[in-house]
Amino acid sequence: MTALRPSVIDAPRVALTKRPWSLYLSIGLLAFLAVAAVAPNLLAPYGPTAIDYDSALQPPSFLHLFGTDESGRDLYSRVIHGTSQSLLIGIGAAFVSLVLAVILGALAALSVKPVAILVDRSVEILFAFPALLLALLLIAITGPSAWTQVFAVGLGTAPGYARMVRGQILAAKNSGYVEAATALGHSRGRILHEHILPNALRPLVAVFALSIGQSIVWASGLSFLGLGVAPPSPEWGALLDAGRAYVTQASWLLLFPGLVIVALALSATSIGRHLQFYLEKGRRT
Amino acid sequence: MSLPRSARLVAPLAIVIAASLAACASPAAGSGEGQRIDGGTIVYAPQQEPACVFGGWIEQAYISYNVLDSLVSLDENSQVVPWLAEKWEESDDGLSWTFTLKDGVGFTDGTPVNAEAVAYNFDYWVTGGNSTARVWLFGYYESAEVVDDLTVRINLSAPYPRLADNLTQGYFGIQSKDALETRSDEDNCSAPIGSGAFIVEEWNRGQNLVLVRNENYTSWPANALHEGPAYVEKVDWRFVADATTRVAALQSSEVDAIYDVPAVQWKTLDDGGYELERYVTAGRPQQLSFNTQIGPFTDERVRQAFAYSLDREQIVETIGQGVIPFEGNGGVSQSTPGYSQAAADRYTYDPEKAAELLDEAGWQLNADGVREKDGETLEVVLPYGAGSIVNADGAAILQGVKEQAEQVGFVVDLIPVPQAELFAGAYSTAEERDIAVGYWTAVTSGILYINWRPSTPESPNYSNQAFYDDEELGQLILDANSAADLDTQNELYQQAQEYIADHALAIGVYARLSTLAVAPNLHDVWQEHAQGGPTFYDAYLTE
Amino acid sequence: MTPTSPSSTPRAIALQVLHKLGTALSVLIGAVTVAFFAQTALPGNRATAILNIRAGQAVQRTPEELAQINQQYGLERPLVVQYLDYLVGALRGDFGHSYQQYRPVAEIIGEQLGATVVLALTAIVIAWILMVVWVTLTAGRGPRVGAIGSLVDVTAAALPAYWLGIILLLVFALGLRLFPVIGGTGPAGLVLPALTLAIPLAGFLAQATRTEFERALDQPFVISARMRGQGDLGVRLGHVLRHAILPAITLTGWALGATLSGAVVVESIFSRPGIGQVLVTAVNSQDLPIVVGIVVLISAFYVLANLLVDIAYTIVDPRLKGAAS
Amino acid sequence: MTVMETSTTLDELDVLDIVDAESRPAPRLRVENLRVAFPNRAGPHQVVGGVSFDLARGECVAIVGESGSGKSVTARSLVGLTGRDAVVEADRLELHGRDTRTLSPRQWRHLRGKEVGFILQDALVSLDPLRAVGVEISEALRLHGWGNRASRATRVLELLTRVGVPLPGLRARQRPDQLSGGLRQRALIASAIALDPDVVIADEPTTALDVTVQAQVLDQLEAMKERGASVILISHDLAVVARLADHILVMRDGEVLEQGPAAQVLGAPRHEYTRTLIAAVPSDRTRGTSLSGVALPEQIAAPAARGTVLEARGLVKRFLTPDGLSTVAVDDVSFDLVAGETLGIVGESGSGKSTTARLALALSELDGGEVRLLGQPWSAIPERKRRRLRRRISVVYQDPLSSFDPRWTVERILLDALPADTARAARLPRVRELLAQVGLGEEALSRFPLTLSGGQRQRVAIARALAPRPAVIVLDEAVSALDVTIQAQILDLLVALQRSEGLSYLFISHDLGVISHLSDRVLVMKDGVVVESGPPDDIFLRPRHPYTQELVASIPDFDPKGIS
Repeated sequence: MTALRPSVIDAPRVALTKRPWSLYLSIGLLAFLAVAAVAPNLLAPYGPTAIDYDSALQPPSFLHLFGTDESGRDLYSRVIHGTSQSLLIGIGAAFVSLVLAVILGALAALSVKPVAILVDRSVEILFAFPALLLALLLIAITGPSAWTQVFAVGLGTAPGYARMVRGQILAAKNSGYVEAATALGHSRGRILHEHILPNALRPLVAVFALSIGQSIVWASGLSFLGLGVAPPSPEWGALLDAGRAYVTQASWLLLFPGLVIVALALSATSIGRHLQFYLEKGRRT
Repeated sequence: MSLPRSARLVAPLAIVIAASLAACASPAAGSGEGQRIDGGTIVYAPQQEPACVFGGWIEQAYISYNVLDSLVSLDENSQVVPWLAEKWEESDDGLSWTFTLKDGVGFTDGTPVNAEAVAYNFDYWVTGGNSTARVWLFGYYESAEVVDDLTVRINLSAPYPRLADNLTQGYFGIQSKDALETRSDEDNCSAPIGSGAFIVEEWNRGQNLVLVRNENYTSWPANALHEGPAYVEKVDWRFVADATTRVAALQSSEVDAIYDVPAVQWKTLDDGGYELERYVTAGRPQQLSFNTQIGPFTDERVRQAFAYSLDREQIVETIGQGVIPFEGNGGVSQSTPGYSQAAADRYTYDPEKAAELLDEAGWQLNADGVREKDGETLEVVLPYGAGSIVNADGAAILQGVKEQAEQVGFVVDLIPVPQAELFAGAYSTAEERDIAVGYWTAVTSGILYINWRPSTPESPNYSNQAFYDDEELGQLILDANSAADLDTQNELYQQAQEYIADHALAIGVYARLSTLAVAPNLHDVWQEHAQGGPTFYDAYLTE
Repeated sequence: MTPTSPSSTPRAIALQVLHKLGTALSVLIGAVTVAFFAQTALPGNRATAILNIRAGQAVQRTPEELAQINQQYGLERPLVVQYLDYLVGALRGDFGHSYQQYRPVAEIIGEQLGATVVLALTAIVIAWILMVVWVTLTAGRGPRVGAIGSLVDVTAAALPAYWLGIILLLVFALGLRLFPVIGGTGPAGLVLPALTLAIPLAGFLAQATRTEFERALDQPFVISARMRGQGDLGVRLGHVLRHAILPAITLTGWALGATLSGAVVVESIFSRPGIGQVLVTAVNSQDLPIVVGIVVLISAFYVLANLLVDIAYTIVDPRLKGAAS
Repeated sequence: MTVMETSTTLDELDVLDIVDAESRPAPRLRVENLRVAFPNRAGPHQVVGGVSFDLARGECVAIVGESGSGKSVTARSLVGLTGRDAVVEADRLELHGRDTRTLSPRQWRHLRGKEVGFILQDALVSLDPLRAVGVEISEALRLHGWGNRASRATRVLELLTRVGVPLPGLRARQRPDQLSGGLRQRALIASAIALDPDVVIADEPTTALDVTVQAQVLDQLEAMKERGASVILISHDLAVVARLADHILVMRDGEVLEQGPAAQVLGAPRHEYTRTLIAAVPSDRTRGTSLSGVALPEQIAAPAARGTVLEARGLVKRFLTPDGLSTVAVDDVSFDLVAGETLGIVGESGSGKSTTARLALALSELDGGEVRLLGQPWSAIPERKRRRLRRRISVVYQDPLSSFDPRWTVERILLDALPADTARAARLPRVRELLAQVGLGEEALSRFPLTLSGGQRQRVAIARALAPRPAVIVLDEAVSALDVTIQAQILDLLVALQRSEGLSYLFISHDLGVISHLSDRVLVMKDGVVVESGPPDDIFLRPRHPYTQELVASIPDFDPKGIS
C-alpha cells in the first residue's frame, strides 16, 4: 500500500522535453481507455463474463490477445470491460479525496484559531491512522463494493492533500496580491472569492490527474487483498487477485492487468506533471 | 487426473487417492528407496495459521491430531480402532458408552491419562472448550462418569450408535486435566498438553509452529504403521498463505510437504515426482442451500429450475482441472458412509426443463432475458465467505454457477463476504440471502442432523441453512442417528438425502478436498481418515 | 521586516518539545479513539463474531452463549465505559488480551514488530540508496537524460507493490532461484520483500528530490563551488545533494508509517511474519484489542518518525533549528 | 591598462607554470573577440559578441551593463563555466599566456580557485547556506591539495583575519545566515582568494547589499588590487565601478558599446548609452531634474489634500520570536507627511522601515501609537470602517509581479482597483486614462503581468495605485529591483505624477541616492528607531548622528563631472 502518498511533489522545473512524447502517449492511452470505458463493445471481441470452458487458460494469441482465464474468459475483453469501473473508482476516489482535502484544508487555513487547531489535529490523526486499517474497517462496516473502495481510498489519501490545500491557501492568503487587494479596501469575502480560493485551488487540477493514477493503484491493491469489487466483475484489481492463483501456469493473467494499471498510473502522473508545469509556469519569472 | 468413476460407488470408504498408484490408499505403501534418516525435521507448509492449537477449526483439528491423542482412531476402511481407548462398548439401550483406557499412558506434563481426565475433557468441550466438539455432542451428551481409574462412561439422552466414529475427529483430542485447570488460557491455547506423538515446542506467530517428538510416546493408534516414538525429531508447521508460494517452496526444497495443492499445479507436481495425496472429506460437501422460508426459492419448482440450469459437473471439472471431484449430492459427500448416489444424480444439466419449471411457476422471461413475476425480477442473493469458507477455486466455480443460472433468466448477486462480516453474522438470516454456500466436515452422515434438524423456539438450529423446518425430514434423520443396525442406518440416511434432493433443498457442487504434496525424500506421511489431516507420526526422511 | 533570526535558546527548545509532546499525545489518543469506535461500529455482534471465529462457523448464537462471552469481556457495559476502561488500561501500558489467542496484546504485537520494522527500515535504506544514486547521476543533465531519469522515477513510483512483489518472486525466487521463496526473517529472505517496498518508494522520493536537485544546481553557491575548482560530481555530492534531500526526508517520515501498515501485502506474498498480517487477521476476526493496539503502535511510530524527521531535518538544514514547525 | 597589442606571441601552450608577471610584462588575461552563443529552437543565439580586453597585474577592468547585457556570461566564459550548451569562441583566450580554449575539464578544475578567484553577489546564497563558512573556505584549499587538515584550519583563520573578520575562530564555525551581511560577504571573498589567485573576477559583488556593507566589500577589492591582484569587476552600478576600475567596458545586448580608461568612459563618454547610464544615477544633486531625459511638468496641480495627510505618532510594533519572547521591530516612530511632498524613509535591512510602511497602510496591527490619515483616525478604527477610507492611500511594492494575481490581465487588475462607485460606462475609459498616465499603451490591457518587462510591471503597479485617486501613495522599495535606466524612468514618472496629481509620497528605500533624489524630508531608521530626520540636504551634507554619518560616508562617490 505504499501507493498512498501524503502530498504532491513540486512541479518539474523545466518542461520535461521539448516535444513531450510521454504526454502524447499518455493522452493517447487515456483516449483509448475512455473509449473502452464508454463503449467497451467497440474494442472487446467477447463479453466480460462469457464463460467458455473449452478454452480455459489459453496463452495470449491473436484470438485472445491477453490469453484466457480459468473459465475460458477472454482476458483482453475483461480488461476492456473493466475499464469503466476501474476508472470510475480512480476518478471517484480522487474526487472524494480532493473534496475532503479542500474542506479540511480550507477550514484549517481560514477558520478561527480553535477550529483550525482542531482540524489540523484531525488531519494529523487521519495521517497517523494506518491507511490500510481505515480501508479494512470501512470495508468491514459496509461490505466490499466499488463505492466502499472509492471512499476507503479517498479517505486514505485525503490528509496529504488536505495539508497541501492548507499550504496553498495560506500561501495565497499571505501573497502580495492579497495584501494589494486589502490595501485597495476590498472586503474579506471578495478577496477570498476572487483571489485566495481560485489561486489556491488552481493547482488541484493537476493534483487531480496525479491523484487518479495513485487512486487506481491503491484501489486495485484493495481488490488484490480481496477487499474490492466482487470477483466476476472485471475490475482490474479483481483481475489481478484472480490471476494470482494461476501465476506459475498462466502468468499472463497477472501480467496484463498489472501492466494496464501501471500504464494508466503512469499516464495520469505524466499528464498531471505536465499540467502542473503549465499551471505553475504562470507563477514563475 | 480425474476420479475413477467406480470410486464413487465405494461410497462408504474414505477415499485416499495418491497420485502414484503405488501409494494408493494404503498407508503401509510408499516406503521409498534411500536410507532412512534417524530424526530430522520435516518442514510442512499448510495455508492457514489458527489462533490456537486446539479449537473448532479444521486447521486446529489437524494440528491437534499430531499433539493430542483421541480415544479412538479411524482406519482406512472407516473402521473405528483403538487409540487411547483399548476397547469400548455401547449399552444395549444405546444410552451409555463405556471406554476402557490403555494402562500406563501419561500426558507430557507427567499426569496420567485416566478416566477422570477423559471425563473432564468431555465436560470441557461442551462448556466452551471446543465449539465444534460441542455441536457434535449437542442433543445427545448427558454426562461423563468415572467408573474406575481406566474406565469412563458416557451417558447419552438418546442412542447415537456412531458416537465412536465422531470421536475420531481432532476436535476430541484429550488434554491433561491438570494443565487445563492450572495453566492459563494462553498456555493451553498455544501449547496444549496431551499425550500425543509430538509436543508443541515453540510457536513463532506469523511464521511457524515447531513440534518436537514425544520421546516417551506409548499410545499410538492401532492403525499406525510403527510403534514407539515418532521417527522424525521435529515437525515445522510453516504457515504459507499463498498457494503459489507453497508449491514453489516445495519445488525449491524449502519445505518437504505442503497442504492444499492448487488444482492447476496438480499435474506439474505429479510430473515432477512429488507424491500427491488427496482425501475427499466426508460430511457435507460444498453445496448450495436454498432459502425455503422467504423469497423465490420457497417455490420448489424454482429451486429445481435452478438445479437444472447448471452443468455443475462441467464447471467443476474445468475449474478443478479434474482434481476437484464433482459432487451432486447436497446432503453428504461421496466419501461419507450412507451416501446416496441417487440423490447425487437427481439433477443434470437441462436448461429446457429449467425454463419449463420457471414458466410453470409464473416467472416469465422479459426482453432482457431476465425472468419476472408480478413486476419483480428473479433476483437471488448468493453470499459466500470469500477466502474463508470458499477458496479461489470455489469462487471461480460459483462464477460459473452465476453465469449458467443467468442463462435461464435468474439474476444472481454473487457477494463475497469478508471474514469479519461473515462471522459477525452477516447474511445469516432468511431475510438476507437466497442461497447459502458451505461445507462441514464429518465422519458420518450424522452431519445431516446438524444441518437439517428443524428449528424450534426452544432450540433454534442456526445451522439449518435452508431454514427448512420439516418434521418428516427431521424424524428421518433422528431415526437414522439412533438406528442400531448399520445397514438400516445407512438406508435411512440415504432416504434423507433423497428427500433433500427431491425437494431441491440443497444441491451439491463439489466435494471438499484435503490434499497433500510430499517431496520424494519424505515417506509415510498419511492423511488421517476422519478429516484428512496430515499425520507425521510414521513419517521419515531419506537421504 | 526583521530577519527571522534562528533561535535555539533553551526556552525555545523547551517550548517546542512541550508542543510536540502535546501534539503527539493528542494524535495517539485520537487514533485510539477512532480505532475503538470504528471497530465497535462494525456490523453484527462482537460476541457472535468471537464465538463464530473460534468455531469456524458463520451461524447465529443463542443468548446463553453470547451472555458468557459478553460477561467475560465486559461487552455488555456501555461503550463509553468500555472505551474509558480501555484508555485507562492503555495509559498504564495494558492493552488487553486477544479474544482469539488469549494472550496479552503487547506480547502479540511485540513478537511481530521486529520483522516488520526490519523490513520497513531496510526498504527505506535501499530506497534511499537507489534514489540518491539515480538522481545524482541523471538530474540536471539536459533534457534528454532528464526525461529518461524522470520517466524512470515516475514509472517506479507507479508500480503497485503487490504486483511488483509477485513479479520479483516469480523472476528471482521461482525462476532464477537466487532467493528463497519463503522469505522468513533471515537476511536472504529480506532482499526481495525490501526491494518490493523500496522500488516504488525510491521512485517517489526521486521525484521530489529531482525537482529540488535541479533547483539547487541553479543556485549561486554551486557556481561558487565550481569556481573554487570543485568538480561536477563533487558539487553534486558535496553541496547539491544535501539541499535536494530535504523534501525526501519529510516524505521518509511518512513512508516509515505507511510501510509499517502497508507491509501486509509484501508479508503475504513472501510469507513473512509481521504486524501487517496480524492486523488483517485481527480485523477479520474482530479481535478489537489487537486492532486498537496496532493502531497505537503505528501512530506512535508515525509520531516518532516525525520527530526523527524533525531532527534529521535540522541536522541537514541547521538553519531551521529552533524554527517552529 | 595595457592597450591591446599582439606583439608578444606566446606559443607556450604547454607551459603549465604561472608566468612570472614581473619578469615578463605580459597581461595575465587576454581576451580577443570573445563570442558566446546558446542554442535555442531557432538555432544558436548569440548572447555575447566580440568582447576583447587585456588584464594586467594590479589592474581592474570593469564590465558595466544592465540585465541581459551579457556581462555575467562574459565573466563566466573566462573560467569555462558558461553552461552545458553554451558555444564559446574567441580569437584568443589566454590566461597567463596559456590558451584556455582547449583545456579539459580536469585542467579547468585545477585552474579555478587557484589561478582565478570568483566572487558572486550576496554571500547568503553564494556560500552553501547549509555549511559553516570555514568549511567552504577550507574546501577551496582542500580541492587543490593545499596542506593538511590542521594547516588548512590555520589558513582559514588567517584568511578570515585578512579580509577583516573579527573573531575568526568563532565565525569560521558559523553559517552564512548566522553572520551579518558584511561578515558573510567577507567570508565569501576569503573563499575566493584562499589560494591567492592573481586574477579575481567579482560578479556584482555588492548588489543587494546594504550600503555600509558595500563599502566594506569595495575596500577589500581595493586591498586585493593593491596587493597586485588583477580584478575583473562586473556591475550595473556606475558608482561602484567608478571607485575601482582602471578600464571600463560598457555592454548592452551582448555588444561592447564603448571601452576605455575609466576616467574617459565616465568623464567623457562617447556613446549615447553610456551618457544615458551616467545621467540616470540619482543623487542629491539630481533632485528636481529629469534622470531619463523626459520633460517634467511644472507644478500645476494643487495638492490632493492640505496640511498633514499622514501623521504617525509613537508607532510601536513587536514580533514574537520562536522563544515566545517578543522583539521590537518598530519603536516609537513618529512622522508627518505633508500634502504634495515626499517623505523618504531610509535604512538598511532590518531597520524596520518596511514594517513602518505596513503600519502606515494599516495592514499590520499596531502595538502602540497611532496613525491618522487626512486628519482622521486611521489605525484606531476597525478594518470594516477603514475600507471606505482605503482609496485615499495606495501602495506600490518592490516586486510588482507578486502583487498581481497571476490569473489576471492588466485590464482586470486595473478595473478591480477602481472605486466601487465608478460608473460602469466610465470604467474602461478610466483604465485607459490610467495607462496613458503611466506611459503605457492600450495594447497592455490584454497582457498578463508575467509577459511584461520589469519597468512595465512597475508602471502597471503605479497605475493601480493611482486608480482610486488617492492622496497618499506608499512606495516600498518601489524602484529597487529595476535596472538603472528603467529606475530613472520610473523615478521621473513618479515626480511627474506628483506634480500633476498633487500626490504625497511615503517613499521607502535602502538606496540613499534614490532617497536623496526624491525626498522633501528624510527619516533615517536603524534597528526600528528613527535616528535622524530632516531635509535631505541636512541629512546628506550635514549628518549629525554617527550612524547617518557612517551611511553617508559609505556612499561611493560618483560625480562624473569630477572624474575628468
